[in-house]
Amino acid sequence: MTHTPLLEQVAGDFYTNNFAKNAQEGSLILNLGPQHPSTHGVLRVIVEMDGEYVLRAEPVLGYLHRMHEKMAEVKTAAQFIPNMGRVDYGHALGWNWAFVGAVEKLAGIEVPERAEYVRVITCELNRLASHLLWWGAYLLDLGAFTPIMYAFDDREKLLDILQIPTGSRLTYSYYRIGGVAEDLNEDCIARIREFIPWMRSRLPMYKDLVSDNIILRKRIEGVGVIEPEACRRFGATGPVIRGSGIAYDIRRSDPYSVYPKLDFEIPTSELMDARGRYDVRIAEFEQSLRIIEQCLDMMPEGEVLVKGAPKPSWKAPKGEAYFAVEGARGKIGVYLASDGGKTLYRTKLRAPGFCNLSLFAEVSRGTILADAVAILGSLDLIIPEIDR
Amino acid sequence: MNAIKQACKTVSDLWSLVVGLRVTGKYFLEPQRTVRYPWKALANTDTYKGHLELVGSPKDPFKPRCISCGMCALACPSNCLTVVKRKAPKPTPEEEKALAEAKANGEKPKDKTPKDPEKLIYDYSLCSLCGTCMENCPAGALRFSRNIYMAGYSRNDFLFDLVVKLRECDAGAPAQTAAHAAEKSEA
Amino acid sequence: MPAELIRILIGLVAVAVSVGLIGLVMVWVERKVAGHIQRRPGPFEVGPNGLLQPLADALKLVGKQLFMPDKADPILFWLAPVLSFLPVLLLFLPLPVGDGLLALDINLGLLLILAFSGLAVLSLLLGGWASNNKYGLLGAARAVSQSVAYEIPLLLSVLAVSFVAGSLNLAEVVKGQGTWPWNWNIMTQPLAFLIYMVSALGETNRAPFDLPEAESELTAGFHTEYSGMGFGLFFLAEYANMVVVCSVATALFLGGWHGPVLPGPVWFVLKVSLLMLLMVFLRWTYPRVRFDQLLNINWKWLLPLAVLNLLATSFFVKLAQTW
Amino acid sequence: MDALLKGLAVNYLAACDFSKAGKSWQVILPAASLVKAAERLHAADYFIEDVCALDCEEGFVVTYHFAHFAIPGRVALRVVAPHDAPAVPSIAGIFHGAEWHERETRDFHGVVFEGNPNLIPLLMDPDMADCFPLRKEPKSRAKMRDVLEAGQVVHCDPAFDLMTPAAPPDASDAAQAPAGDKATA
Repeated sequence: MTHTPLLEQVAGDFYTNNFAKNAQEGSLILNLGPQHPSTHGVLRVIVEMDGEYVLRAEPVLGYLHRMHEKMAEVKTAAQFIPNMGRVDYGHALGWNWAFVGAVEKLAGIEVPERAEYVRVITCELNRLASHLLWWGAYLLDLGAFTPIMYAFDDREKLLDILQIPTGSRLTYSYYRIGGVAEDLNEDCIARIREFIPWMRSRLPMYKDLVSDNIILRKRIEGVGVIEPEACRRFGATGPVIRGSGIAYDIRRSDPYSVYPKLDFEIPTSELMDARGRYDVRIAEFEQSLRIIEQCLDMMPEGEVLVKGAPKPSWKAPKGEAYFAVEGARGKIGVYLASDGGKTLYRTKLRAPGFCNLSLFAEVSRGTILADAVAILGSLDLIIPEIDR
Repeated sequence: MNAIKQACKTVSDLWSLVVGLRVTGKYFLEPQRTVRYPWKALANTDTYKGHLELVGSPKDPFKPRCISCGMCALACPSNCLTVVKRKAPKPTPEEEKALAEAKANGEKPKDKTPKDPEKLIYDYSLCSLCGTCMENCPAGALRFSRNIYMAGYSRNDFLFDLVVKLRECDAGAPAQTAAHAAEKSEA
Repeated sequence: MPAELIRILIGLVAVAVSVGLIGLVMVWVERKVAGHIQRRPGPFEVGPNGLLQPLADALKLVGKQLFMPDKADPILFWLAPVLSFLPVLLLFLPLPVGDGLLALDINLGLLLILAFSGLAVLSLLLGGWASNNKYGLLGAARAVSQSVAYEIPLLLSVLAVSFVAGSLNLAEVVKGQGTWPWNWNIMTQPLAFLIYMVSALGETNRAPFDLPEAESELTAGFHTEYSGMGFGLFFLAEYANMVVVCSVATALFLGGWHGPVLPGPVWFVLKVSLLMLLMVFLRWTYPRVRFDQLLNINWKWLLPLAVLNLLATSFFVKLAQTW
Repeated sequence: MDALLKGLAVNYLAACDFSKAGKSWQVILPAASLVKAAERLHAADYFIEDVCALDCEEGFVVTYHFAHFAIPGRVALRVVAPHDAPAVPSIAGIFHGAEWHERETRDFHGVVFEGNPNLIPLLMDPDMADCFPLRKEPKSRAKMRDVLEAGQVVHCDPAFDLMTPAAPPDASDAAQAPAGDKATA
């Protein structure tokens, strides 16, 4: 197969040319994205293809890069919290928590117990919303249009609930250093209690419509096998690594907040493929519901914000802190270093999606294009989080 | 034996397709979940926190509680607030006389400048609705409005003076204002 | 024969009008059904219950600028949508809507339909190739291998029915069936019906077999670069093809115009609509199959089954004749 | 950790309180022994969390965070790269995931990772590849000992004085005064 004049390469950009340097004779270089239906935003993947087969793939990032880490250098710690809601629109509260948790660790601030419960409840609700979004979008990647509507039907309820304390629906900035901004009111708690059985009643429908469907099973079984060893080399976390059979969950391994008091399981799957990751996320619905249920029962009365919580003019003490939480996509880590100045000296955001996506080049090699899309979706990418 | 198993599996696999059709068929017949906005009202707008607004003082709902201290502008992560303080009013001759008298007596002159701001310029296009300004306001003079219908044709439509907004909005819905004011004063 | 010619001409005009109309109605039905499946109303702003929405869409498509990518082949690029739509008109001619109500009464009607429906894939290939787009090219390649593969079981299943009926004339096949469902060919040829329907989905590029235009992989496949009426014609041809395969299925398996009480054409339209509704439901329920699976389904399942079915049918037909 | 890094040239090794600083070990290495240390961590089943750099007065402190699936805690490997020619060997050959983190660090701080298979801009625009947004003004740089958690010193190379607190007069032989180091935290 030779290049025909009709398909002659037009001069590409820096990345295409850099990628094309190692291309095989007669292969087709295809840019998936930055505008492509299955890249969930503005991810761009350059793939070298031989017919339908992917020989090589290279994700190109940076289309949504906002340099949050630089912004952290010009804002004080308390002023930086709104940025955290914008890093990952899927699981904004996870990022909220990672940042305020890191600052609390740095300054040694104790959070009131009720606030811890409120954080767990809202964070888990947000995780459910994130998984629902992933579920719908993933099936859209696989060509099923209807599930996303059912998922959004449920997600809408969640967003309505989260809107009560936070006031927003997507980019929350709800946690504060030393607690949360507002307590959950009666109405909110009642609606959460209503939501739990509702969500449970929906899960069998998800199973019937999608999980058991033979077409879906054939699409994701055996696709994108990630060995635990590869997970380790790439630093993958979250459902990706649990889908590879490693029960690694920050909520259990580096427990924070009130998670040690709660009774929940860490779903894993030995399948290591897209199916394994799918199963893990579906199983996490039930676990999150369990956590929320227990928290509602155990939640004590009291303050939700510590007395003398840091104001925007507050200066963080000297030192460094690293705090990680389990986000919907994996380990969200925030590393802070402070020299005692007005702003933090260095803020490093560890995005789970970033590490998970770096696996893609390796996993997609030799698969066919449709599988590459299925793998990309199974990693659960949120581009703003990857690009930060 | 193996072949029978295989056949059974194939049948059950194909049956999963029928199950899927049953689910969509069921929902096809069920009522829709869509709210036909804007013909019907949405149920979740009352907990929404929209752009900032000033809280009227308990006595006069058109006069903000704000004391022009500027804490909100200082606290704002995105610098979207600007407080313009009132200039001291030009003293009338009597007042001037009184002032001079007071000075002569060695008393400190009382500041007659009204505390409420001349202007409170708010750039909604920069605001991230984090609520830091409200939390740092010593007078409790700021709150989120529930206005979900904020729309405009240009960036400048989102740059407005909250003091003016307070008057306008109150003029538009006096009854609601009274209710708001009452509610606030109770709080 | 001027009478015959006039009949064909009238038939052509009627077909052209009804194809346009069916296209519009089908767009509305598809969106409405999809909406209700997804628990939303679908189009409802334009006209009563959104009935005029497809018309508005069509007007919008017509009004759009015809746009061709740089370095595309202009002749082939514009030929492709026309070529996809024109043969469809011919396909309607031998379809018997009622007793004697058909434009072209020839003995090889079935053959004509099968032959001309094969042309459709050529237009997809042209469109994908000529648009100088990598997605288009991939889509075109998929379309060709898919259509070529699925044509075979389609043909074999149709053949089984015509063996039983002893004719390639659709009207004759329908006449061989009776009023009640147990008199229809589906009772004697259930497997052929199943194979036919699956292959028909593959032939018309309908989900879950819409690989050539799989939008999550190939953005829009062969019609990535088409806008305005170029896209509109592809779109219309897809729906027209759907109507053709469903009509043929009705005539071959579901007793055509036969049915109690109501007049023949009404029954015919009713049965066709039911099949179309089924196709719409399938689209909005299932994920898309992968390309290698698509071919596997065909070569490993449909084709052997169709061949077996054909052999068994011919055996029984022969047995019946000798007795 | 001590046993794990046995035989490697290590400048500074300190145990930290995981619940306070979020890491259990902090190791400052000369650039030459970084790859070997990474190999040993890999052999001990650690996984890479992230790579980041800190612009301090003494140079860029390139920090590699590692964690373990079974053992709670976090190990921070640190290499100090001088400002004038910041270069650190790449560990992308051992932890493949480090490739992207290293590219990101190059984008932000301009630290060159020698041996990275594909050291092209990752998050920054290739047209502005020479603009390093997280480099600080020389006057706003802080000293390493002011920013980094000192921890409980286990081992400190006598020649290495970047982490020793400036205040106590006996700072020169910090190796013998591990208790005093804690005061900087």
